[in-house]
Amino acid sequence: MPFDPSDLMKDRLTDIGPPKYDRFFPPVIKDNYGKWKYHEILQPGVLVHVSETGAEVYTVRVGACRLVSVDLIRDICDIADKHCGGYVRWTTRNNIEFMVDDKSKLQPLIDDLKSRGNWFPLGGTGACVTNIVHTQGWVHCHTPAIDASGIVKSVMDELFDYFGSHKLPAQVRISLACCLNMCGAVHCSDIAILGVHRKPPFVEHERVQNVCEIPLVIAACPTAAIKPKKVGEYKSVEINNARCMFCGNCYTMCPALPIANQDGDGVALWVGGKVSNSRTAPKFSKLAVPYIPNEPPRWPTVVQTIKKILDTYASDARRYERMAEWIDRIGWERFFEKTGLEFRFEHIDDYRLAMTTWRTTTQFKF
Amino acid sequence: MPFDPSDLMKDRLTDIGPPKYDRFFPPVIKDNYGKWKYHEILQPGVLVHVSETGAEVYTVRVGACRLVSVDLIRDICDIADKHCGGYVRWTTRNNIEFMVDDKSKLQPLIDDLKSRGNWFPLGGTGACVTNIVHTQGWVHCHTPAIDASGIVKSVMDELFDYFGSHKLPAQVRISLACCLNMCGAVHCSDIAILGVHRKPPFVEHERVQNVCEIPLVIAACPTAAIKPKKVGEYKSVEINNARCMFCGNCYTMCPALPIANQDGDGVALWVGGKVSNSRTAPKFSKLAVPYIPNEPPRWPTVVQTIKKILDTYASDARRYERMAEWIDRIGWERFFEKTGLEFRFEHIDDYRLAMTTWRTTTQFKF
Amino acid sequence: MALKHATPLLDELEKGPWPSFVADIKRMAAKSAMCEDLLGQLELSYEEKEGHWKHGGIVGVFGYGGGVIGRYSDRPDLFPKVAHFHTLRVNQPASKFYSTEILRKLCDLWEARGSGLTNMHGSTGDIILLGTTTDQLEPIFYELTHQLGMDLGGSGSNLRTPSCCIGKARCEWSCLNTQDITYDLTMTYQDELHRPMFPYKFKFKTSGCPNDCVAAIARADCSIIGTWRDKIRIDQDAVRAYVGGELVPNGGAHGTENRALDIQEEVIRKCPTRCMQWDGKTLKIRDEECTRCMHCINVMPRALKPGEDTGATILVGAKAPILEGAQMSSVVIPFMKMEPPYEEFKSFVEKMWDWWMENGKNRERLGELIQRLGMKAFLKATELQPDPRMINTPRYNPYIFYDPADVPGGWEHDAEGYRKRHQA
Amino acid sequence: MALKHATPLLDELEKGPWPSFVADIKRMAAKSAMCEDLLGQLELSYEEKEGHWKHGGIVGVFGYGGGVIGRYSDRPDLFPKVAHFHTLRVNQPASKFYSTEILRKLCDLWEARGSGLTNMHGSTGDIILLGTTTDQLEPIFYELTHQLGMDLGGSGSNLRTPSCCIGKARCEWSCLNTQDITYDLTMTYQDELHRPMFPYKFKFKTSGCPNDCVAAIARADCSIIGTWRDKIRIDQDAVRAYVGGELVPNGGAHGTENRALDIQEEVIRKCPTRCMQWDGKTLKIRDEECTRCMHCINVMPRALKPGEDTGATILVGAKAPILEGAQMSSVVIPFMKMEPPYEEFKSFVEKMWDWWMENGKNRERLGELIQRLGMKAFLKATELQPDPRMINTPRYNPYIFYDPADVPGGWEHDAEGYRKRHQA
Ligand code: SRM
Ligand code: SRM
Ligand code: SRM
Ligand code: SRM
Ligand code: SF4
Ligand code: SF4
Ligand code: SF4
Ligand code: SF4
Ligand code: SF4
Ligand code: SF4
Ligand code: SF4
Ligand code: SF4
Repeated sequence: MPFDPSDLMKDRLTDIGPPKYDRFFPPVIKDNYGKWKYHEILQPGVLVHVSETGAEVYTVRVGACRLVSVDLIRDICDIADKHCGGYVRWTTRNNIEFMVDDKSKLQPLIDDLKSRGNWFPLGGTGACVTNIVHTQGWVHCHTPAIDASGIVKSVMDELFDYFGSHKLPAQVRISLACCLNMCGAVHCSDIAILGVHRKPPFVEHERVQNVCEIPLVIAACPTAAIKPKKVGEYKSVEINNARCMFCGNCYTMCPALPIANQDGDGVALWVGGKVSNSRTAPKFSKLAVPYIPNEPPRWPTVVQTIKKILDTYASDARRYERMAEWIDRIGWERFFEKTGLEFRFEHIDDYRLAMTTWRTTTQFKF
Repeated sequence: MPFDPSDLMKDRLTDIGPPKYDRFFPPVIKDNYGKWKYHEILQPGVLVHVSETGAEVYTVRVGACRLVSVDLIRDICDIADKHCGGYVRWTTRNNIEFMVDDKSKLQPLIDDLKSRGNWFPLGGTGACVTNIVHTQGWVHCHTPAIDASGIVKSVMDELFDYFGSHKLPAQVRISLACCLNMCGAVHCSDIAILGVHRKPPFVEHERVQNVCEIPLVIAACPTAAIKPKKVGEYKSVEINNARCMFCGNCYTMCPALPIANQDGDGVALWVGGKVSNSRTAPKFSKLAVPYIPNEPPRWPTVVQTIKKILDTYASDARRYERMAEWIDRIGWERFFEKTGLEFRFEHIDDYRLAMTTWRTTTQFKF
Repeated sequence: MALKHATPLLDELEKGPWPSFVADIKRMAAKSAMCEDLLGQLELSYEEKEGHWKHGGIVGVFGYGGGVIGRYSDRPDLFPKVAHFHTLRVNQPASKFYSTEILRKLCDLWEARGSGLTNMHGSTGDIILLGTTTDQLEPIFYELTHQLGMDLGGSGSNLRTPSCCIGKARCEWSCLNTQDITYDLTMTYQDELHRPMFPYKFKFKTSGCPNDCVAAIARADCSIIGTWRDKIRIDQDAVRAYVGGELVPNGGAHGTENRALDIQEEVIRKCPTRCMQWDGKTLKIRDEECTRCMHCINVMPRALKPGEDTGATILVGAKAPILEGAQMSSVVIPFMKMEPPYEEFKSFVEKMWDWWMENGKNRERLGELIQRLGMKAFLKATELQPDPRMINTPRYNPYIFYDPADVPGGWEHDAEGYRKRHQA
Repeated sequence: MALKHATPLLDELEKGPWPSFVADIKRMAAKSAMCEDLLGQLELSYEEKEGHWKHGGIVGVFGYGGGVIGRYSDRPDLFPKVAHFHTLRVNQPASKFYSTEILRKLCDLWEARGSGLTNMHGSTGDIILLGTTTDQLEPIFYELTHQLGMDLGGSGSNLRTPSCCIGKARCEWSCLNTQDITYDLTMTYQDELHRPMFPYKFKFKTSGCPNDCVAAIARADCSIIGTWRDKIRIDQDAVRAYVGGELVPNGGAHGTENRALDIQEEVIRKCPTRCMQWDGKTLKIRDEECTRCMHCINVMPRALKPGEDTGATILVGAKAPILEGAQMSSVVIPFMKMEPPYEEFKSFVEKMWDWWMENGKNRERLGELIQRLGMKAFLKATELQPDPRMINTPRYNPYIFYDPADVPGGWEHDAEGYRKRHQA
């Protein structure tokens, strides 16, 4: 029965939830669920997992934009139909995985992928730079300080070699979030690209009382920089600029407090976060570069700075050392020295837990 | 000219400062200032320092109460006159050091010290429990939750063997402070003994306005638990007991808020602090036992608990491992298991920086 | 075919070896006016270095409080086709396996009723259908449920779409059935997912082992991470084969060429607890000291395996920085068996939610509430006992909120008795 | 001779091998009624488990705002001789060397005019004269200055008595003339020491090397710790002698018997930066990686020595927990040469004090003010440049207070231009 716009409740289905996961498992996955014995990376982007039953599954992982058209998905379906029995999956970092259950099917799949221009680059496995987790940017969100997809594209073009190889000391996870809300969970990434504002919001006094709930706006400010204020006839608010740290939270609550600004906005870079519990505990990313201006379309300074950090790491870190572990070993003073990045006031924390970040020991390197 | 009570200003000397340090240097110290080449501990409590000039100074370190009478100081002077050319010094941890400039003078000095009952026990060097840094307690202060000297005496009696030997994995620094003001700087000690209150102050409404400055009292409370309150005719204050964490700061400002209480007060024990930068950075002491009742005159539970912690450490830690370093290696879960101490809600931080102390990793031991 | 708006800046992003979203959108733009205007607006943003979207109004499907993000252009004069450009979040199947059949249906639906652009996937895990108009929302929902058997995911102050790593489906290390946990929670809590009832958003993420391939510890209010409490299983022959250079270390992650593993340097010394020994023939692990960090297993996947007494470590409170700063999740249940129907876990979840709903302020994440009221309050509410595994370090400040129940006479003083003993 | 009060509880503290303060006080009590009553009152505290001292009133010597702590018994009815029991803090000579001559004079003075009880020494470093009456304060001060050439130390909201480790007087590792620094600061800042002018107390402590034997980093608002910036000096023969068992490791601190040093285990692997190598013959240190922790030097005092280009690391902000929780000092000047008259250092100190006095609230320690206003404000006020050596880690929260001077147009927006580009 088709949708009947005049009767919303007719046949209405709600709360059916997602399809059950195993509905879309390829047979080799279903049959060997929980029976996998070991895996091996055969070449960058190509994995084999071997089951206790003797079954094998070959996975080809390819990089992908996260912003994809239905036409591209259809291309993906074509490939999956041709080689993979009609199944495909996405990884937690937005790469695409094509799986085949027999070695003989592997090379034809790879050949097919490689024949399709640069749409399906193999890689994203092992000690590589895998796909960049990112957010909406100027494509869809209302609070971004930067674009997302464009920066990701520019960075991945430059780091392309690292995507399809295992040349790095360990895996390097890069993430991007276009504002301090950090939808990309960039706060625990080896390298994080973050959109930042640098001007306090301005107040459109004539609009505030119409479009915002003033008490909620006031409560939204983490530093209590916002106070109610009467401006002429208007109930409005006032911002203590000196207390503002540009989080944009007030703008999220109130569109009459625009914060975006072509001169103020740009990129901050962060390093040394990790998520895995391997060897060392998960860690937050720390500030590396407080500000780089927006340089569309290809953000060359951002790209080159990341490249410099990555190259320094690649040549200086030891095997298995994640970015964080490398910095822990050499010390922040050496990190700044070796990367040539400037250490500035902004690097010294002055928020809630600041005192836990200061150096309370005479141990440091000259 | 003697003091003339009728004319305070007559001959008045002010701001003359302390005697210049080198006035009291024994000759061997003066002559070899800055020329020392190396030292060696000859036996517990006995050190030799050798100068580039070839000169030597032998130091005999003895334990001492910090609360000393002038008669005892005179005994000390007798010894110093007899053996040390009339010089003596105290260490930063209140031990006494007798120095002689020739090996031949050493044994007579030691013999003399040993002949004087238990007044001058040799020790306090190397991997030992040295003297306990402590504060006033019931002997002089107005805010203590415990006595100081009596607990120190009881603990040192029990740990006496560790004072005059080098049997521990590393040096163990024990400190005591009789209230949260922590005059003993116990916050960075291997083992800290801290006097704690557990009842919020009570308010003597009739007295408050006479003896206290109410705004200062209110400002003194770190948790904003105190509010002004009118009680009958009296301007007074009210305490939100649920917010009180028993710091006693309001009582310091206002004697009409007594906090001491025989049932409430007692001892908390802390472990794993250090000050030196050797190997690892300085560290705060962490809560080991939230509360042990006051048990004068000899605080057996406190003494036995410290003994248990120390013995566990002594048998389990590796050479050079300070208490903190040992716990870092084995983990807090093992610390509580091995010492048999109970892990309680009080151990989980709930103050300002609490979130930085939680376990944000799956790494732990079962 | 020339597009409506010239995009000289965006065109630069068609260059280079990485797949180009611009090239992809342009392809769609040839048949979608929405895509054409989207490109135009994006080009404008590239020129001006400012976004051009307004706050989303409240749009959605009937009876649901989330799943749709409203979005409007602030230049409808220039880009009328994206005047409305709402997003739908479609709940992905756990760990994102698809049949081409369902994907094609989704593509057809979305090409007909939306921009034809998607995110595969959103950061939370949903399939994001990017850009449609208000009038299309109900038809899309109808077709989604009826023809695809799919439903919307979460947004707003409710449960967000749970997600998980690939787990037992293709990973030898998984200690959990991550998909089943995710599916079960999603189905059990459909109401919480679709109808805002919480102070703020709430996320579950499940990883099968401490490698945490879904980054649960960084971004889930409740992180479920697989672990084991018995011994690492060792195949000594395989260990020797690694040392002998017959097997590729780390499953080839550091180069797929055969090379002899320097077991001392690469494994023993990297073990955070130093609980392993290698005498040239046999690898010994003092499992009671092991913190199950996975490193040795990662490096020798054919020799080592997690134990067999598996379950989960439950951690809570992760979130992004708004308002109080970012948090990672903290251990609150060191170990819990996870077998369907997950009663013990759900009973924990419900106690946690009750406490949060009762005490949480508007827009206060669980982690922030725990910060504000203290871990003890959380543990009491969820009936958990304190455990040193919950902390990296016991408190180092002396500001202890002693429980009056433990103090003789509680908070009361005998004021009179005191003044008998002490003159004022 | 029987004392006035029976002290059955205190008598228990005469037992045991450690020196007994009770036995000592009893000895004095035989000739001092103050000591008798002190024992009596202390016994009462032991019975009741509560102290018996009242808040100190404001007592002192003329023209000084500190140096005396007032103290009154709350049971003068029972213990009249300690009805007043004030304390004097006498500024110790740096590192606490004494001639017996001066000590005997002090004893005589104090037996005549006080209880005859002292603390050798107070936690800050002063000689504490424990217990006298108000009328004795001026005579004591007069005799102290005239006959002993000594002066009072600090108390209240002023500079407190500086103190230091034994340093070059008897320690081979000292990179500073700790006594001279301490003496010079004490003399230069007599006014600040004696007349309250600060928001709260302020402490200097000086240690000659990073072993920090005066615990400066834990308890001084300004901690001066000796260090060097060239290379550790190595005597390779002596290293070999340690390894060969000819020299006692760690100067005997771990047992005075000769034993061969396991240099790998005891030194190389304990080095926090792993910057040392030992090939069986020669010890190599990559000094540029060394963090000067002292461990290797401590373990091989006859083989290793600090470098020759010595100076101090300056750290600020340590304090006990009242109010904001305890702090350790933080590095603000990684390296500074320390030569008399210490002009550079004093100019730093004065800038620091000016800032604190201008901005500090009543009872706000320097460390708390830095917490409240931020390290940047402190560094700006003291004209120091940011340096990664000041931090353990750069900020991990994105809440950056950008300097408007760095932003084109500062904090201003072109509101009109914005609304031309963006419709509301
Ligand atoms: C496919 C995927 C899971 C999924 O459900 O989609 C996955 C799959 C595997 N991960 Fe992962 N990980 C995946 C995201 C992650 C993440 C999450 C993230 O990056 O957002 C992490 C945490 C990253 C972090 O710490 O910041 C992650 C940390 C690991 C680690 C730990 C590495 C370390 O030393 O820290 C391993 C072990 C290893 O690589 O040796 C691992 C190992 C593996 C193994 C070998 C597991 C197995 O036996 O199959 C899989 C192939 C590894 C490879 O690609 O080299 N996986 N892995 C994810 C692929 C993402 C991608 O497309 O690039
Ligand atoms: C005499 C004294 C300095 C003074 O000015 O009075 C002193 C003197 C020496 N210290 Fe110390 N330290 C003295 C208090 C300290 C303190 C401060 C404290 O405890 O309050 C510390 C920091 C303690 C901490 O970290 O909590 C301290 C940490 C050290 C260390 C570092 C040990 C470590 O591994 O952490 C060494 C090096 C060593 O012992 O190998 C050291 C080494 C030394 C040497 C060997 C220095 C030398 O070459 O002469 C001296 C004799 C050591 C011994 O007693 O075994 N000294 N030493 C202090 C004696 C106190 C006492 O009576 O017990
Ligand atoms: C679409 C998505 C980004 C993406 O491109 O992938 C997204 C987009 C938005 N997020 Fe998010 N968040 C998305 C995943 C996340 C994540 C990652 C995750 O879930 O794993 C986080 C970090 C983890 C967390 O929950 O803390 C995240 C943390 C936030 C926050 C900060 C919350 C906080 O407590 O710190 C906000 C601000 C807010 O809630 O007001 C936010 C708010 C928003 C809003 C609704 C903007 C707003 O202020 O109202 C964005 C709508 C964008 C749009 O126009 O479509 N979003 N957001 C992700 C959801 C897709 C999906 O359902 O799969
Ligand atoms: C006498 C002495 C303890 C001792 O027995 O050694 C002492 C005794 C008192 N201290 Fe202290 N402090 C003493 C060294 C310390 C130290 C250690 C140090 O200086 O190295 C500290 C910790 C370091 C620091 O400065 O933070 C210390 C931290 C405090 C505090 C907490 C200050 C804070 O900011 O956290 C207070 C409370 C206050 O100032 O209100 C305090 C307050 C007090 C008062 C004045 C009580 C009060 O609340 O007014 C005590 C008077 C006791 C009495 O009746 O004589 N005392 N006080 C020490 C001074 C002797 C001397 O001059 O040599
Ligand atoms: S990070 Fe900020 S701008 Fe980007 S999608 Fe999330 S809320 Fe929007
Ligand atoms: S941007 Fe953030 S800090 Fe600034 S006023 Fe708005 S809410 Fe406050
Ligand atoms: S620690 Fe407390 S009770 Fe003890 S001397 Fe210091 S202020 Fe007084
Ligand atoms: S004891 Fe401390 S926390 Fe309690 S009311 Fe007094 S000042 Fe506040
Ligand atoms: S988290 Fe563990 S179980 Fe899940 S995919 Fe990663 S390695 Fe496998
Ligand atoms: S899992 Fe980690 S902690 Fe356990 S033995 Fe392996 S490397 Fe060591
Ligand atoms: S701090 Fe250093 S210089 Fe001073 S006494 Fe201790 S070891 Fe010697
Ligand atoms: S001083 Fe410390 S860091 Fe430097 S070489 Fe010696 S042990 Fe290593």
